[in-house]
Amino acid sequence: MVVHTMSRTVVLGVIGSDAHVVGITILEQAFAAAGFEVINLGVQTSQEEFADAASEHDAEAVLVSSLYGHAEQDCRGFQETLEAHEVDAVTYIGGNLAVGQDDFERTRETFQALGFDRVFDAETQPEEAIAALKRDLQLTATEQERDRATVTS
Amino acid sequence: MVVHTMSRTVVLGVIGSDAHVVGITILEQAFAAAGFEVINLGVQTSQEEFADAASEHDAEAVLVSSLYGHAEQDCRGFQETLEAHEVDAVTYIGGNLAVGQDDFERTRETFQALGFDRVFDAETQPEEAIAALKRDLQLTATEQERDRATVTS
Amino acid sequence: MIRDERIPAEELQRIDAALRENWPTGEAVDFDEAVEFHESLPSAKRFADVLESANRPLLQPRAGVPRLEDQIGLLEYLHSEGEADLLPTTIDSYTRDNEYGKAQEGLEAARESGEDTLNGFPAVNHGVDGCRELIEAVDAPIEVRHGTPDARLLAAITFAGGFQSFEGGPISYNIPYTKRHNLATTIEHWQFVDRLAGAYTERGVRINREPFGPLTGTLVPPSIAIAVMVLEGLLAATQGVRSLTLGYGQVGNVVQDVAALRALRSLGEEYLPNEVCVTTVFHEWMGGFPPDEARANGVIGLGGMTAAIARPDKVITKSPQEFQGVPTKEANAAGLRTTRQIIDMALEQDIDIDGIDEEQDLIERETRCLLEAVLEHGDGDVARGTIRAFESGALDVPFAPSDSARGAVLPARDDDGRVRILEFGDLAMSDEVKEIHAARLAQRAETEGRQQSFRMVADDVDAISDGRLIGRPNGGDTRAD
Amino acid sequence: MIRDERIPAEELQRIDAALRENWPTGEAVDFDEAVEFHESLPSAKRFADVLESANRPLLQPRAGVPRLEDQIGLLEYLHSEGEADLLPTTIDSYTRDNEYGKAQEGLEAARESGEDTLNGFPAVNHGVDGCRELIEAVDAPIEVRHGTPDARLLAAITFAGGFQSFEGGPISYNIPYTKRHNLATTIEHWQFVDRLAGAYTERGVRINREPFGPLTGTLVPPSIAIAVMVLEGLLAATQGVRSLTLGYGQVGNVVQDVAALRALRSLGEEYLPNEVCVTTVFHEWMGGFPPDEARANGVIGLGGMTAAIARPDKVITKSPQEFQGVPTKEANAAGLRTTRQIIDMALEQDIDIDGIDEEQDLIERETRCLLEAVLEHGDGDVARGTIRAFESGALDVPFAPSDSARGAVLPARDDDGRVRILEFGDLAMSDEVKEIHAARLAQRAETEGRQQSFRMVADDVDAISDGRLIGRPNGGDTRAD
Repeated sequence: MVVHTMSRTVVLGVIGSDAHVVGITILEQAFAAAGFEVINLGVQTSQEEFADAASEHDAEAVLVSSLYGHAEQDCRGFQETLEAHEVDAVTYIGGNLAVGQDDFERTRETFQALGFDRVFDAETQPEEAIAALKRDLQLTATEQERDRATVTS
Repeated sequence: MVVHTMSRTVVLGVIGSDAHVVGITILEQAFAAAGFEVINLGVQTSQEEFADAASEHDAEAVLVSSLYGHAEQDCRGFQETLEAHEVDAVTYIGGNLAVGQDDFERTRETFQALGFDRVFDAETQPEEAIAALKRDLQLTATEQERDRATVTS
Repeated sequence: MIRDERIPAEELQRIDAALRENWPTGEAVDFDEAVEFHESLPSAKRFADVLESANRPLLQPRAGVPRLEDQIGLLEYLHSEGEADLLPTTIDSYTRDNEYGKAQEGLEAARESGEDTLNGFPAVNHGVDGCRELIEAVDAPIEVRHGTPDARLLAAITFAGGFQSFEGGPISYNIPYTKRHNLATTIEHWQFVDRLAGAYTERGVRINREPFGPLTGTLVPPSIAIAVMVLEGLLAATQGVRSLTLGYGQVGNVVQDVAALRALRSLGEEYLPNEVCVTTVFHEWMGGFPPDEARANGVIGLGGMTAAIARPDKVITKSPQEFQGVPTKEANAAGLRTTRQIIDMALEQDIDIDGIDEEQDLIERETRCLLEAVLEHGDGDVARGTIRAFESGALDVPFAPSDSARGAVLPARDDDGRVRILEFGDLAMSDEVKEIHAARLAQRAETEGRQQSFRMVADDVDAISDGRLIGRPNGGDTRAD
Repeated sequence: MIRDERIPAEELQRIDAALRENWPTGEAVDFDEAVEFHESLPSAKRFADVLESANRPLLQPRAGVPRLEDQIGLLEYLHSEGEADLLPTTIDSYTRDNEYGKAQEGLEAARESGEDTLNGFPAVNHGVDGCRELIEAVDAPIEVRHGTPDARLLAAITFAGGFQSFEGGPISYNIPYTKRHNLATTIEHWQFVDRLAGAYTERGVRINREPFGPLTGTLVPPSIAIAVMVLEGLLAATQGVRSLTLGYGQVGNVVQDVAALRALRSLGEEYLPNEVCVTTVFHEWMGGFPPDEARANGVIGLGGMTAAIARPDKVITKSPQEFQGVPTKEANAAGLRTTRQIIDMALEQDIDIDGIDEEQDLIERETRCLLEAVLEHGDGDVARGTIRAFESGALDVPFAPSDSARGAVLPARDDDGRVRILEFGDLAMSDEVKEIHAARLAQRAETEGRQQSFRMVADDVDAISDGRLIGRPNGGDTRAD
């Protein structure tokens, strides 16, 4: 297994016209505490802004949040936008992704079809996303982080 | 106008199986404060007990209270019971006199037909009953009582 | 004359045997077998243990319907959807009057019609097996709540049926509930109930007993309620009860309510023998409720807030439908959750209000006056003292319908909303205490520009249902527009 | 660069004229004629007078629907059935974004379909006459509540339309509401709004202005909210506003909330000119609500209780349907009556909690740190200081979406549930204050056996909707069974 030792940068943001700021703030803190470099684009972030930031900071992951129910229309063409900016990053999306959330599996399929590597619901704890990203980036947890995980889980 | 100056006795009680005690306690206090001799028979008082007490104390008024909705059946034959004990008193009844109190005028007629001189609803303040009794017994209010009435009304 | 002495074992058995003949279901009571049944119950159903080991106020509603399966469903609902910690089984009125025949008719009518033709669960008619089915079906401790002056057969059957907590007492289920029950007789009947609870306790099944603290539920001065709780506790302890939950009904003034609950615990622990484990229960406002669910929730909120500060062991909750009588199960569960939310939000906060110690001190002094008078009246015997003190009016309960009490005491709120005594009658209070009460009420009279009179009492009785704590003239309306 | 100076009269008229061309209804604004209309209103509709002369906390809900007749009906309902003392008119989102064309489409769709196709009342589109129809129809004072960064046209039309109170401010309607509005521009826009209010005030029509105290509504440390209130108050006073209602959103800890409201009043009176009449408004909990009306009533109950102790001049109420968004009018009225009941039951009681003075002292020291830093940043000018302090992070708001704020501050509750600061960023607090916060949070960490981290923040954000005040690990569950 290849272990990355260089600093790993993730870009975070709330897409579209959505102004929910609390979740993204906590996510920023969580990823920073887990040792990532975090570029938090905040709320009301366009596809272009995600792509620009990911390109500029050579990000390994782009994490998109959406809580107001319009994620699908906001994310149409998102992978194409990233490709146009030559961004090659893991992409996650999470939040309240559909207005009626009866069937999360269908929502997951919808967003996977849009090109996202992982899709999370609004109940997901930051630790789950961090653990997933570490696996996807083939990073091992340090002893310290394992300890912290034990305390906070 | 003839003004009575001797002590005037009223008999109070809650008729039937009714155990509502608060109202009758306050009524006792109100009539006592207004200068009446009050015989409070308390809750769950039978027609016989009303008649016995009125006869024994030569009461000028018998005040019947009922709050549990069964007053009509509890009061059937009440006047006959009083007459059998040779009681000649003004009779009032008040409270929640019917289960559905939509039409108080009908309730009033029902109890007037049963022989009550006055019928009051549950919202009646003690002062109203006292004022009515003073009129019916042709008593004039003393100066002191007029003052009190001004303060408490 | 009756004395505060433990019923001898043979006498207990004689009464027990006689009682069983009152109604056919009495036959099934077998003490040794019942002890075994209790021993088979999991720890989560042992009422005394659950209550005494809790680290936050436990919540309990009131609830009772005639049919067994409905009662099981109702309690399961209140446990799951209401998040009740402790459950009740409220007994119907016929059973409270020992009219088991009428209760049977009502139960059969309920079974035929599918309607609740009784206002509670007729436990005597359901018998030992019916009670056990309920206890086994529901996954929480359950208490018998009733209002029965002579609850001997009810106790025999429900204890054998697996209930481990039983509300009531000779004063608290007589004076506020009935007109003609003789107090001496009621004490004798409750000595039996307590002696039976004590017999189970001796065998390791600690039956929890809970004197009914709110009494008439209407502006009861705290010291009167606490005195009655201590007296009933002493009578129960004599018979071998070792788990006692002393009760108190909210008056609505936070300082006085917190002080009263502290005084209740403190005096309970002081007066009762060391081997008795004393806990406390706080009843949310038992007086008249506003005829409006939204305003009723405000009353419940004040109760929850008070409980969070006073931290009693248990809270009996009210529902937003209190005004209209028996609530739906949804409203009952809502009252529980509203109370739970405000308690849990406030419980971890350090809310230390000025003046609680002074008020507690006053309440304790008053209570000691009453308790000393009772002991004097009985030449040291609590049972005789209680009977004689009620006769003389040295002990009294405001708005008591019972012929056994004078009912001469009249309470009223002072300018801060605390319940004081306007008319003492022959209540055994010291002159110093009387002066304090008189001064507080004089202060209110001055604020309101009127004389102290029954008008204040009448206004105070209606005040909370009218939307305020203190019955000020003209409804105290200070609305700006 | 912009300065905290009064807009000259000719400049006011120039902006006013330009604004009117933004939307056709602007034409109808005639200042002198509007003053006459205000003078014709009865005293019961004069917002500032009613609020400032009240002798108990007045209640006000939030409410706005697109059509005029519906808005009249809604407000009349909340006045009669909710017993609201003061009424709101909440403006729709398109109007907040100055998208009057879209608002017009929505209003027309609402008129055609009969459905509420906008989330508020588009006052600009209704115009001066529509607003006056509302003011005349409803028998209580009405405030404009919105969230509009550039509210100049809205103010011009609603003031001319007879509204005498207007919520918002350059910081409180920018930092928590939007991402890209430039703070300097927003200050300039609100200087106009305040100058217009000042112009009416000079003519005897005292327009009440109310900066929005809750800010982001999520664990805002009191000193940050109070500093923003004082700054917006100073900016408004410069423009001639003479009736200012400073706001504060409940954090849920009673001691801290009471202390904060006292500090808000005290600092407001100290910092603002003597000719300004300062009142305070308490917002019931603005964070996440439990997804359950019964539990929501518990949250509202705690808010009402806090209001009864702190006695602000006004309370903005929540409804039990807060979780699901805009409440029905019945739920809105229920929230009002629940609050009214608990306030009126507790208001006359003397509830003096220990530690309020100390907490107030801490809040005042913190607020002074922030205000002094702002004045230093602006070389004595409040407008410039505010802009620069937000740029440097010396002034900051937690969870602010705005690019004009750093958003580096992270709050967390201490072991008593009071909101402290976990991450200060560059917030201008003294070392002494920072040490106090660190010590309080260390104490909580020790209690919970975990390190101080963003986890506490995340847990605290969810705690009240999960049924508790403090976000303890494992939900802090201590249920006994």
